[in-house]
Amino acid sequence: MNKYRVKAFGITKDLLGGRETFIETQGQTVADLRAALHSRFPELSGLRSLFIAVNNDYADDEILLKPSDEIALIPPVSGG
Amino acid sequence: MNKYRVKAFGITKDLLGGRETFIETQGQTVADLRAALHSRFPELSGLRSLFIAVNNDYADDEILLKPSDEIALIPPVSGG
Amino acid sequence: MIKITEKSIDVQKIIDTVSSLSAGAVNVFVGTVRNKANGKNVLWLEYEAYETMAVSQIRKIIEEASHRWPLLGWAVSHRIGTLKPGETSVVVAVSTPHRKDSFEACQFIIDSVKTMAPIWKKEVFEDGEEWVSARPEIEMRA
Amino acid sequence: MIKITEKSIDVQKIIDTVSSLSAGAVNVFVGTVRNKANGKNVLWLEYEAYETMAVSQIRKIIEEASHRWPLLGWAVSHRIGTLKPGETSVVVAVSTPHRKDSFEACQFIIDSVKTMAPIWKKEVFEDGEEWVSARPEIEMRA
Repeated sequence: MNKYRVKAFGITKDLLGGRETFIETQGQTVADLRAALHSRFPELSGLRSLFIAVNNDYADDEILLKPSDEIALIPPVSGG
Repeated sequence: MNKYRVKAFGITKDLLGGRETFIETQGQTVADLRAALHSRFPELSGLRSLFIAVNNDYADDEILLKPSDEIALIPPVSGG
Repeated sequence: MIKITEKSIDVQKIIDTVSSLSAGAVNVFVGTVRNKANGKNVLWLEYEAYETMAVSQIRKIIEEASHRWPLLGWAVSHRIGTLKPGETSVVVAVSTPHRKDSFEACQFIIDSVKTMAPIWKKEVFEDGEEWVSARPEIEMRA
Repeated sequence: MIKITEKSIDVQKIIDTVSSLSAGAVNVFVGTVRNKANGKNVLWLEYEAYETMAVSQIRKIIEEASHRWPLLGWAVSHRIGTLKPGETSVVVAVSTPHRKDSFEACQFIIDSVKTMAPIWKKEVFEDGEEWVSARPEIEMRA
């Protein structure tokens, strides 16, 4: 199992119940992490969109995660 | 003869030699005034454009002038 | 200058920052908190940012804008924390030699900041609160 | 607010004037004096206005803009007299509910002011002076 520390902002902070959560997955891609997140927090599927950021950049699903990566959930942004 | 008081701004103030000049014409239209101005101040034809304003608005050539009108020369504007 | 700040934004200071002797034009966009949303009274907003990523995304946006327009100066300042109606939430300012570029570049930057920068706002009403645009239903209600 | 003034323009004050609790967006255009014109150093500019007509033309421009965009607030302030490079010659500010309108309306107003308002500037160089755009040759030299 791989264990990743995930930061949560905006509505995801409410849905995950905190600013940071540890997520365990079999796989090592962003897609694997996304699947694990959705199975543990089904309410995430109610969002209009959900991006995953790795090291301060939007990450595609096939990106491989390292334990040292800074990972964050990016629900629909609404700055301005 | 009709006599009109004409205000001059920008480069026309320099060409007419002052902020105000009296112009005499036989006719009473803006076109008549324009002709009289050009014959007395031939350098006006060197301008990129020259509008005549009557009572604070751009005036077409066929407009009839009254002695009480506020008349002004509007060389190419360059505000901003 | 890119700034994510809890303090109120001084627009004059930002204009001074971007102004330049060779720039004829400065365009400034100021976003302010409205007192209504979906017809309801807004008591206040709560802004939150993923700060390091917001700064890095805004830096990329500025880089892109610099390729497209001859920017002589630029600044993006975004407020976070609790904001009341009327307060300034974001200021974007750019200076360019000519005015058309200043409008285009400033609009590109604020449009991009609003779609790319990880910043969120929650509207607080008398009868509840809501993360803006988070859920599809909110779109339909608007 | 329309103002033709010999005093320096306070941008923050203008923004405060146009801001409104129902406006989410303020766009501000600031025109400043450049230190070069046609490759020559500008010592200073002299601005002159036909004030009554300038105010009435700008009022018409604002009226037209109000028909096209939902303006909640607006201000046009134009400086006259002697201005040094770096100084602000004109400020246009508008507020609207949404940002796209604020950019469009502000650009329409400054573009129209520049073509319609009877205001003139003379550039003063080390070796002479010139009413800007007055003669055709100046166009070709630019």
